[in-house]
Amino acid sequence: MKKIIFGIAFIIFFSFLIVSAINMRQFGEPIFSEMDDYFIENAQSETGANNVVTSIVFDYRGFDTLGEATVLFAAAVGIIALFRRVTK
Amino acid sequence: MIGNFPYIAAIIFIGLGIYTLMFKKNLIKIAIGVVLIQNGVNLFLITLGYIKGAVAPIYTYAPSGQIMVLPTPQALTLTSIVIGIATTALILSIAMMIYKHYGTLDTDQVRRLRG
Amino acid sequence: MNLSNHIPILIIAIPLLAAFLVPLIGRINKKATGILTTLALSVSLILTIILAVKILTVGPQVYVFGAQSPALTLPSGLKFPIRIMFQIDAMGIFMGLITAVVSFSGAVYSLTFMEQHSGLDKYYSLLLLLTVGMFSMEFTGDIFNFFVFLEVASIAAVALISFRGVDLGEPAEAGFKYMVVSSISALMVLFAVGIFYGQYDLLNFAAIASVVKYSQLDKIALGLLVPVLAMKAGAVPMHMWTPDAYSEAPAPISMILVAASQASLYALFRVTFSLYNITLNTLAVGWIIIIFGLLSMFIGVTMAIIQKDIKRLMAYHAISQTGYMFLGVGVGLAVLANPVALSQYGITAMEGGIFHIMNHAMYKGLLFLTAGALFFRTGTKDLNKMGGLAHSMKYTTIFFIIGAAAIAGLPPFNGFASKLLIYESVYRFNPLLSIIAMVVSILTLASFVKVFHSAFLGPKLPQFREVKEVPKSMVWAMAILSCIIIFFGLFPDLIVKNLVHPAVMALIEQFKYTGTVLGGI
Amino acid sequence: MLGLLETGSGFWSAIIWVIVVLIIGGIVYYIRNKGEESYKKNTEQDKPFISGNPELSKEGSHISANHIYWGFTEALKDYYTPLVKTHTGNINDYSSWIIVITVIILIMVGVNG
Amino acid sequence: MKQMSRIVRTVTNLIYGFIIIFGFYVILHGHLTPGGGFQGGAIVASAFALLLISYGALNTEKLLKKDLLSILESGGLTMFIGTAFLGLGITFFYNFLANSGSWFGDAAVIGINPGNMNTGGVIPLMNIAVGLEVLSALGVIVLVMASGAEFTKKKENS
Repeated sequence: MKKIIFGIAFIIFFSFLIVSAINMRQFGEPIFSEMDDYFIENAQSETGANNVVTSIVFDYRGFDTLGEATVLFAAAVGIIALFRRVTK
Repeated sequence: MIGNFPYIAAIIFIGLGIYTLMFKKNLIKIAIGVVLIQNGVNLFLITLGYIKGAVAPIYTYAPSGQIMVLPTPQALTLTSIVIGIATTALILSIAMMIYKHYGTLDTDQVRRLRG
Repeated sequence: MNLSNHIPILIIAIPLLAAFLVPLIGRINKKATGILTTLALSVSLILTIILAVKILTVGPQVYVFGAQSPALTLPSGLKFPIRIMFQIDAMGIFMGLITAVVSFSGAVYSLTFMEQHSGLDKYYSLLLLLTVGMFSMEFTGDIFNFFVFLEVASIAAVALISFRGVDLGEPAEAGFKYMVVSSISALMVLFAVGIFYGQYDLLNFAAIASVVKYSQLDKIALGLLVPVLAMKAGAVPMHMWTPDAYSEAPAPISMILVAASQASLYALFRVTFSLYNITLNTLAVGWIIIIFGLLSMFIGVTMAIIQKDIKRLMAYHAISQTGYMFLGVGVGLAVLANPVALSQYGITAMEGGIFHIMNHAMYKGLLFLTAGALFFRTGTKDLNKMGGLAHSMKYTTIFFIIGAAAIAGLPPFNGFASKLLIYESVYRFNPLLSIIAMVVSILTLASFVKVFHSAFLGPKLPQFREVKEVPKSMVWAMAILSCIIIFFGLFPDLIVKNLVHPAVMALIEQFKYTGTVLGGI
Repeated sequence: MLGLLETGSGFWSAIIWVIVVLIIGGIVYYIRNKGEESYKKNTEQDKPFISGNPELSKEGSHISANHIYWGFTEALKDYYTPLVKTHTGNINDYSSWIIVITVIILIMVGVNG
Repeated sequence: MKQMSRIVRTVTNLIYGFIIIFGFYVILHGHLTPGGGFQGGAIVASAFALLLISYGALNTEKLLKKDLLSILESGGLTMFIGTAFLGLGITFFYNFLANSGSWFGDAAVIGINPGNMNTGGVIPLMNIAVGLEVLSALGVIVLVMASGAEFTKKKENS
């Protein structure tokens, strides 16, 4: 009984996601791209890096990168704490 | 419609992951489901950045006179991939701990906390 | 360089730097880690208070990372921001104050509570990371950055919940469950980010809010964001992870997890009020949130009455108190499109809900700390095994009475003030809701009478002969929260007028939120 | 006045409440003092009168948490039994409930949103 | 886990140094070519994983010290956030070295160019810091999980 309800819910959820994929703009033809055009034009002159992706990762969105490094650090610390030797 | 097939492929990844989370009874399989959802969402993000016939947004020895794909989704996907690695590692090690203490990975037995 | 412009980032960066340094220092001296943690959190608490004064007097603050100047949101000739920015208005700093106070007292409490555990440097590092994640979730103005720090908070919280998983099974199980549900929520948030990016090529809350059209895709994004954020806040029927996580975590972490779930609640309000304001069908979404509130209140409290584990009982009460916030703010959202009703009772209801967030963080934190004190001395969380502890733990008893009276809404404590605001305003929206809320409050009192009787009253049991009062730092941590509770209870008007009302206005007036970034006010 | 909270349709002031409680407490204390004078401590006047039965030991008289509100839970049994059964600590159910609620909200928002 | 056959170990001895060198190349050229701190760090960590599966956890722990790796991890992150702090004269994460003429301060040739190592401002520094952090974090994760597996197995046998 419960399984049937969950199955129906899953199917409806999946169809909603498919609807979102169909309503999304055409693949490969972005409508708005001001932000990315700005990056592609000015990244070299502002940050001096040839690799636009790296200049976004470390300069324009540097705080995200800090958070991402923090996530990795948190996971490593958590795993070390999880497998620590217990010395009461 | 058919032009949006890449999005639908990403959505199918997400759906498979959700199905695994809902109906699979093994903790390792549940971790695999989480990874599937992550890959689907990353695929969705990276697909949003593509432009037909464009090259990678890197100026070093780039082919001249070509437009470049949108760089932001690549940065976002890089971030979320690393986050996914961290999440997966933590889930798997906690599953190892559960196996050490419970001696099983079946979700029907790993439910001492209920009620 | 003028540091006063950099306060918003210093609040985040100082605990973050301390979190990176704590494992190094732990190799030299174990004791120093706790001291360093407390120091860093006290610094960020002071900076948060300074920033709060600045925001409530001057206005919303913006901090752009890596720009020419901290307030330069729009580079030359652009109509939208391109860099990550912190955008802190009255609502954000309201949540920031809660986070700062709760995490500081949690660190003080941990100084002696966690003494006999191993791996303390990891514990303090994760505690700081959890605090940093909550702060950034509340301050950020960038939707992808919100996702990143949601994950930071989730992973730190999971590692802390399963911290005792080395020698016990249940903490690992609770950590696994919390990890799975929080990954689902974070990934759904990321999918919504993808939807917004694909439509508008924007990642900034305010910029999206200025162009959002409530198309089919926006509806799907809303329908993905609301339930997952409500789930992180512990709304019934997606609340099952809450008792597991809260009851298995160490007591200070349970207290901080309450604040972490409220950060997700804040994000839910931010999405509904600031992202799509009146573009969405406010009545439908408002009723969704109200129904969440009713279910959470009633099922939470009725499940709490039959619990045997003291921390599980308090966790179910956390769910039922979250229901009050959903109710108050949901009523405000339901009448958002109707200025008359909004000015008559909508704003009051939202004031009650928002004020209840802070009250709940304070007294539920205090109650979790008292439960931790009982566990610290008796070594059990089972109410059947306790009894007669009031003879030997005087301070803890007093603090527990204060917390229980506050959560049950007894005057003159702070719970009464916010619940009164909710009752009177919700009654004018729909009398039935208000009556249910009062019944839930009565049941809350009943279940805490049960806890008080079975844990504190009664004769001094033989197995607790040598039980004595908990050490100083734990008493101090509990005393801080009790003083805040009593102050809020005696002078609720100060808080409502100076903190809560600006926060509510910051939620309602969307044009100010967007105008802070895009100009135009 | 300080401590006066306007609630839209009335006001609430904890200060006044505390003052009133103090006044009433004083009155109660006064009345209590006018009570029976012939009471003496540590006499049989202290002993509870349980219809002649001997007073049972203190440890035995402690009621543990299981027995509190037994009648309440017993009366609401047909409400509690399914509710507790719903709380299976099974992680599949946790994620499935999230999906179910997400679907309901998507339908509500999509239909009349 | 047990150590694998002689063939695998010989091939590992041959190539894992090259993998590590390639990882550091990817880290250092992050601002010019595809890649960066995260990718390069992941490549180096994959070399550690290769060592692990071919030699077994207990032997690998003799080569790679967990304490050293975790110190490296904290150090890399501290260097990263410190580089961000140095920009605090203007704003947090301000790229104060770009086009300044000092280290990594050359202005990049606008448009398509062969690339100059000495550009990018703080980006190369952050690449190095993040690279150190990622390689040590992933290495620690892999090592600790492997030794934890040994630990749990011992638990079952006893």
